[in-house]
Amino acid sequence: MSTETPEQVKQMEICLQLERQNFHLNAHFHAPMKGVTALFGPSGSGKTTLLRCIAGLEKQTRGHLKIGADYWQDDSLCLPPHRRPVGYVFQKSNLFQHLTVLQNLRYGQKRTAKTQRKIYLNETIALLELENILKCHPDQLSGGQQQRVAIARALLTTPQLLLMDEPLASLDQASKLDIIPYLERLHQELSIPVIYVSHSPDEVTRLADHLVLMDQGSVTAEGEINHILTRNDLPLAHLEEACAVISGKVVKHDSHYHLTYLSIPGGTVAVSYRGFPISDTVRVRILARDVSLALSPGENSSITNVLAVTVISIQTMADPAKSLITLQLGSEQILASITRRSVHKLAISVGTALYAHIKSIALMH
Amino acid sequence: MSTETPEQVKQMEICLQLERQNFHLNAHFHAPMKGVTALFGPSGSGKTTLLRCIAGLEKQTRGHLKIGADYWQDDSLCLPPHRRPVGYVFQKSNLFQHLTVLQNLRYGQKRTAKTQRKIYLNETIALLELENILKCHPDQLSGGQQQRVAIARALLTTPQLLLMDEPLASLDQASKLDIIPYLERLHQELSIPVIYVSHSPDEVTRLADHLVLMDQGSVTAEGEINHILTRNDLPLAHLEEACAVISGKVVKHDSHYHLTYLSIPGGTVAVSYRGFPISDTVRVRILARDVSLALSPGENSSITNVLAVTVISIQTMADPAKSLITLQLGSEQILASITRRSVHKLAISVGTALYAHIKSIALMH
Amino acid sequence: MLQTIAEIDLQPVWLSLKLATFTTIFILAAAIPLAWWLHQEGNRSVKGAIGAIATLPLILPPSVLGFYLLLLLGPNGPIGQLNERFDLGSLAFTFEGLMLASFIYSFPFALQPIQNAFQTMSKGQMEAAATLRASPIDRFFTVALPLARPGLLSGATLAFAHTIGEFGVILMIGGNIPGETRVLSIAIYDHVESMEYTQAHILSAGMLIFSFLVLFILNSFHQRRGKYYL
Amino acid sequence: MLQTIAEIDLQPVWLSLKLATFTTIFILAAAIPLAWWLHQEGNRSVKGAIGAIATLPLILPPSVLGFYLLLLLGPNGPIGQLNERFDLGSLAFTFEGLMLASFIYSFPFALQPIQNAFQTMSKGQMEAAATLRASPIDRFFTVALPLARPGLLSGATLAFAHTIGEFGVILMIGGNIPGETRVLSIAIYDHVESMEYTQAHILSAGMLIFSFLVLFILNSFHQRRGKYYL
Amino acid sequence: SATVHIAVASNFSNTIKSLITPFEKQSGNSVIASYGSSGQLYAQIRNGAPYEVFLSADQLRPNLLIQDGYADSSNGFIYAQGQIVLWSPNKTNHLNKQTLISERRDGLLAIANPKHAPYGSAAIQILKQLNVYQAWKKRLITGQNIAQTQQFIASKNVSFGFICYSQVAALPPDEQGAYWLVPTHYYKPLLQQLVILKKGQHNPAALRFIKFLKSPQAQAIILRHGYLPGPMPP
Ligand SMILES: Nc1ncnc2c1ncn2[C@@H]1O[C@H](COP(=O)(O)OP(=O)(O)OP(=O)(O)O)[C@@H](O)[C@H]1O
Ligand SMILES: Nc1ncnc2c1ncn2[C@@H]1O[C@H](COP(=O)(O)OP(=O)(O)OP(=O)(O)O)[C@@H](O)[C@H]1O
Ligand SMILES: [Mg+2]
Ligand SMILES: [Mg+2]
Repeated sequence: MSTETPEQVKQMEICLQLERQNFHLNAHFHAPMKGVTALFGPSGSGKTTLLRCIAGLEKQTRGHLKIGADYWQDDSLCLPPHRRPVGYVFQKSNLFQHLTVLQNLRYGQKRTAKTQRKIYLNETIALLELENILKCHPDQLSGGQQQRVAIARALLTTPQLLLMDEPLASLDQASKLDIIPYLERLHQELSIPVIYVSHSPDEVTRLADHLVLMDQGSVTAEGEINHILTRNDLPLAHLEEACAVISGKVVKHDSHYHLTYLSIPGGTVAVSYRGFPISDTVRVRILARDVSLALSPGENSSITNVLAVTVISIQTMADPAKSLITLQLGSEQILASITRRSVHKLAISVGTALYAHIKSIALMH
Repeated sequence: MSTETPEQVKQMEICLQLERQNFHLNAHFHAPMKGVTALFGPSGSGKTTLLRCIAGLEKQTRGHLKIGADYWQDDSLCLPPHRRPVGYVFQKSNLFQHLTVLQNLRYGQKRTAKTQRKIYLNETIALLELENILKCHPDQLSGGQQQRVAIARALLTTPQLLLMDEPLASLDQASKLDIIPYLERLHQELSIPVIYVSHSPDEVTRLADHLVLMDQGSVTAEGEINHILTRNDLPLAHLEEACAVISGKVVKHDSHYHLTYLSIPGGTVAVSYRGFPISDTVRVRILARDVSLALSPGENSSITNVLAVTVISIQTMADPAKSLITLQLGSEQILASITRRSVHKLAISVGTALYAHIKSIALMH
Repeated sequence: MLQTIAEIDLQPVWLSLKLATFTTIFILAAAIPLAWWLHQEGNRSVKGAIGAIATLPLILPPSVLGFYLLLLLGPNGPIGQLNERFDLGSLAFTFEGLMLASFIYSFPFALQPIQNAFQTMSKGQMEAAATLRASPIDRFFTVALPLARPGLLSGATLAFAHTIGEFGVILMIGGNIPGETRVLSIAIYDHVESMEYTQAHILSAGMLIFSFLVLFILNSFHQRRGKYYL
Repeated sequence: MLQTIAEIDLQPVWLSLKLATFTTIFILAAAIPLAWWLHQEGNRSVKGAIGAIATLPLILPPSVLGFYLLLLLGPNGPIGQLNERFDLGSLAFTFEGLMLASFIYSFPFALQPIQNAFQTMSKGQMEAAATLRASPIDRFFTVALPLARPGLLSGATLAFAHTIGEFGVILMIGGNIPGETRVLSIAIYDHVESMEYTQAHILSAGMLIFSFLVLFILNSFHQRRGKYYL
Repeated sequence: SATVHIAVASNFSNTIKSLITPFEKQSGNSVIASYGSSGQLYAQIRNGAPYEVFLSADQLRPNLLIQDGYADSSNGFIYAQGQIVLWSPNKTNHLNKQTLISERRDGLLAIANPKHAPYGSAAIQILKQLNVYQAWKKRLITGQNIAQTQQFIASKNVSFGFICYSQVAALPPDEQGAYWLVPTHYYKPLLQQLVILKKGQHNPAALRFIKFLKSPQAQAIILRHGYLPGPMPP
């Protein structure tokens, strides 16, 4: 028996290959066994295919796959899909047409040992607002309703690994905002790792701890989320939604203004109140477009969060009017996107010390 | 014959009812015969159903439907779907499984008189990046690829009304950014009106000229986009993506910094360069979260656009840390979302004159 | 043995193939529209009744069915009277009569699989075709039929094979006229009855081998991955 | 007339119903797994061949098929010899023999629609079931079968009806023994042969009416909106 | 009580039913009758059918069975002799040999299959005797057996044809139409033979049944159904 370091047990090792007529999947990466690993890549880059290989749905898959301490696939072994404790939310909902919504939900739950069930029917139904449609058949549901049923159905098996293929794509903003915190809670409280495919940078940065970028069947970059988000040689930093995700510690609550103060590397910031205990570690997202730069800390402005930063690099963006500035903030890096005119006007160059005025900081978890 | 004012001919009159077991659609509104009318509403509110009724796919539909000068449905008449010159992009792609991608694209094109074709095959294929998959069958495509084929197929009939049900939901950001300007161009150059369902406020505000909010089968509000976006009694103003959309006139280009200067009600702003002729009328979107308020115009900041505004109303938002400020900007209204703490700190109240520092303004068309 | 083979009359073989081919074509031509009509929305009970009637010929023993057909076609029967009025000549004991009989008897075997195929077809593609300007008849041919291909193949296979093997009805309505109504199944039966077992064996074996090959090819079509590429 | 009705022997009716019911059950029990197996990936040509063989009995004229079955099952045939060795008793001229013959003859009619049903089933739902912990056999029963319901219904209908109507094979292998192998189709045939037309008409009419009702009900099931609610 | 299982050529089925009733009444035995064509019954007997007595429509098959040891050679005898008629359901028709000679060229003539039905080959013999076979050859409609041939004619799809006299005799008088009972010298006698099969050899009921068939009472019934009694065995 091989002795495994706890480090290894806390990882999933994915090294899978699949040959298709016009497509070659070759995915090789490690991801932590907690939190959300987001797969990000253009249409047709193989994200769905990779999830299918992990779930065991592609018989031709080669390679090996180790989830935590368990081998799911290697040279000699290949668990069939029903023995892999995954919950799979498909890109197309794939609901059972011959069953009602409730029967769909119960399908996987019944097949999970009672002792292993940690996600409960009523709670899930309430959260995903399925009360009124429990007796409907899938062909009587709207697109978003179908997607919510599919999410609930996958969750009710209390999976040890959740595979989600654009689960929120056809949901309205309000539903998304309900479901995302629930998913966050799930992978925190039940420590169910999630592999999450999404085209929405917003969803990804909200949810993900680890990012895997794919292109044409291969992994082009992967790593801790802020590292990948702020690397200006990667496409994410050049999106309109470019952002940084950094950790902070809760230091104070202000119940009057409903604010929570966080200490982050490089200063203290205020965010909308969330009931985390003092000195909890949390993560905040800072969108590049929310960061403006100034030579002075400024006063008399509605901007609450002002932090001292140093310029690390300046890059032009896809939009030639804009520059992407990578800033050192304490031990972390954040991004700012400002006009080139402002870069000139403020004479910003590498090494310049500036004040970042951050219009809005989103607290995540 | 009834004499119609040109105003009426330029409108679509939609007044449709449909009874389903647990659902009652009652949609009544007018929309302009140009530009994009967005349908917005929670999951299950009847958006897809309404599109189906407009396309003539629900036989039980009652009511009347007049598109421009043509009656499609009234008491005595109901055009069958194939006689309604719509292009419908379904929520599920509904591609023909027995045909290749190219054959799918040609299906509708072949059935359109040559003289009416104004959207061309090669151009559409190039734009939607379908070159490499023309010979594939739909079941060999990724989700996003299927969706792009469906869009192309609907467009190639050169429809007189485009119905799009979350057409970009499973597309990556880059594809979206390619397709959205194309759609804008379509409805401008060919003046094809579009009815567009989307859950993405970003897409809606980018594309729409007219907004229809639906809930539980009924229209809860409708009107010109900025009017609906900035009404703080409607849900849109309370979203994280709350914004205003206002018109401006191109006044100057700055080729050095790649900026275009626009005169908008209340001042002049700079946006990323787009090659519009001087004195063209264009629209810009100002997100509430991009607007910060200050007592002074400020200097030494990367923020380029500073405008004088007056506070019209102050509302708390769903997030109690934040306030939604409606601002008068010349003859228009825009929104700002700032912390309640800042409202206090700056002593903002109705009537206060302030400076809006706008971090980013997006030019649309 | 070789001599026996040489002496075997092959005319019934061609006649059977011709009969089965024509019958299958006519059956498909009738079963496809009927199945489609049954599939459309409308009065359920009328459709249920018509569907049931189309299946009924299955239930009667073939030679009894043949007997009733004979009564129908005879000069006193309604069809016979019609024929007489229009001076069309009798159908009994003619190849056309055989086709009519085989048609009636093999029809249900084609109808059922085709009906199923339409029923399991997703509505979405038909709707998409409608919004792409295809008229009902156009989308029937360009979408519904191609999607129903496995069902059509099955229906045609069953109707063809069953017509080849059919015998009781044909015996009754055909009168065993060489070159006109003496089909293969009757020829084999005659050999068995006359204790000419060698000929019976040879014809049966030949028929089985030929049919096996045809069915094998059809089956491979049927199962080919990507069931939609003809 | 009334007296004739009263005199009609109803035993063949029950025998036919019993035969058709048992045969249909056995056919479904065999055709469903076979269709499933044929539907799975694997060696295409082996599967094509087996599918073709299962369809072959269609092609032979029933009484010829019956003749060969007789040769097989009779005391000189291989199966007969086997039976003799193990002292199982002969199958020919027994009800069990009829079941075997009907099984072989009606099998293809059930196989084809069921195979189609599996083929047109969307793969997605089976995959979803797999990720929801359902083993292959579990998802076969809980997903594939319910989704194949229209095909199963069709297959069962065709097999049942065809067994009721079958006659050539049964006459040959069954020997027209009252109470044992004289089923309804043979009884009607006998009446026709003996020129007892009244009895033949009555039995035929009764059979048609009964079958019509059964088929009508089945058809309504079949077509019901929401094809999935049994 | 004892039971005997008999296999009867279908053309004799009506007659045998009239015979079984008195036999069962007299002997207390019961009779199970299976009907089929002689060829079919023959094949079944060779393959283990449970029949004990075989009433064939010809002599060929019983003799083959005896030859191959499936039947007892000692008890067989000719139980009836068939008579062939030219029949038409149309009363006003006048049928005789002239009909066959002078009939217009497009009429059809129904006969049983001459290859294996004895009444079929008898019909051919008659046509040949009358020298009209070539003229009719193309217009012969062959029924698989004599019953089918009768149906062809009764349904008026064919105007007349050769069937068994017993079939006409079984019809109610007003449906008997017109017929020509063909003189026996036009064809080889249609001798219908029965044999006791191996399975019935030791069944007293079987012996009793064939004994009954030889009785004057049975012979009268057979005669009434349109058959001539067979030449009695010693
Ligand atoms: N069943 C199939 N047979 C053959 N090729 C396929 C099949 N499914 C997908 N492909 C091809 O494999 C590639 C990867 O597809 P995949 O569905 O994994 O993409 P994706 O990253 O999920 O894209 P999207 O974001 O559009 O869903 C594509 O080029 C697609 O055309
Ligand atoms: N085929 C159907 N039969 C019966 N009810 C249906 C059917 N399709 C939809 N419904 C019901 O009609 C209502 C409206 O559905 P619709 O699909 O129009 O919603 P939607 O606004 O498009 O939602 P989504 O954003 O989730 O796609 C829903 O309550 C749904 O359950
Ligand atoms: Mg995908
Ligand atoms: Mg919808």
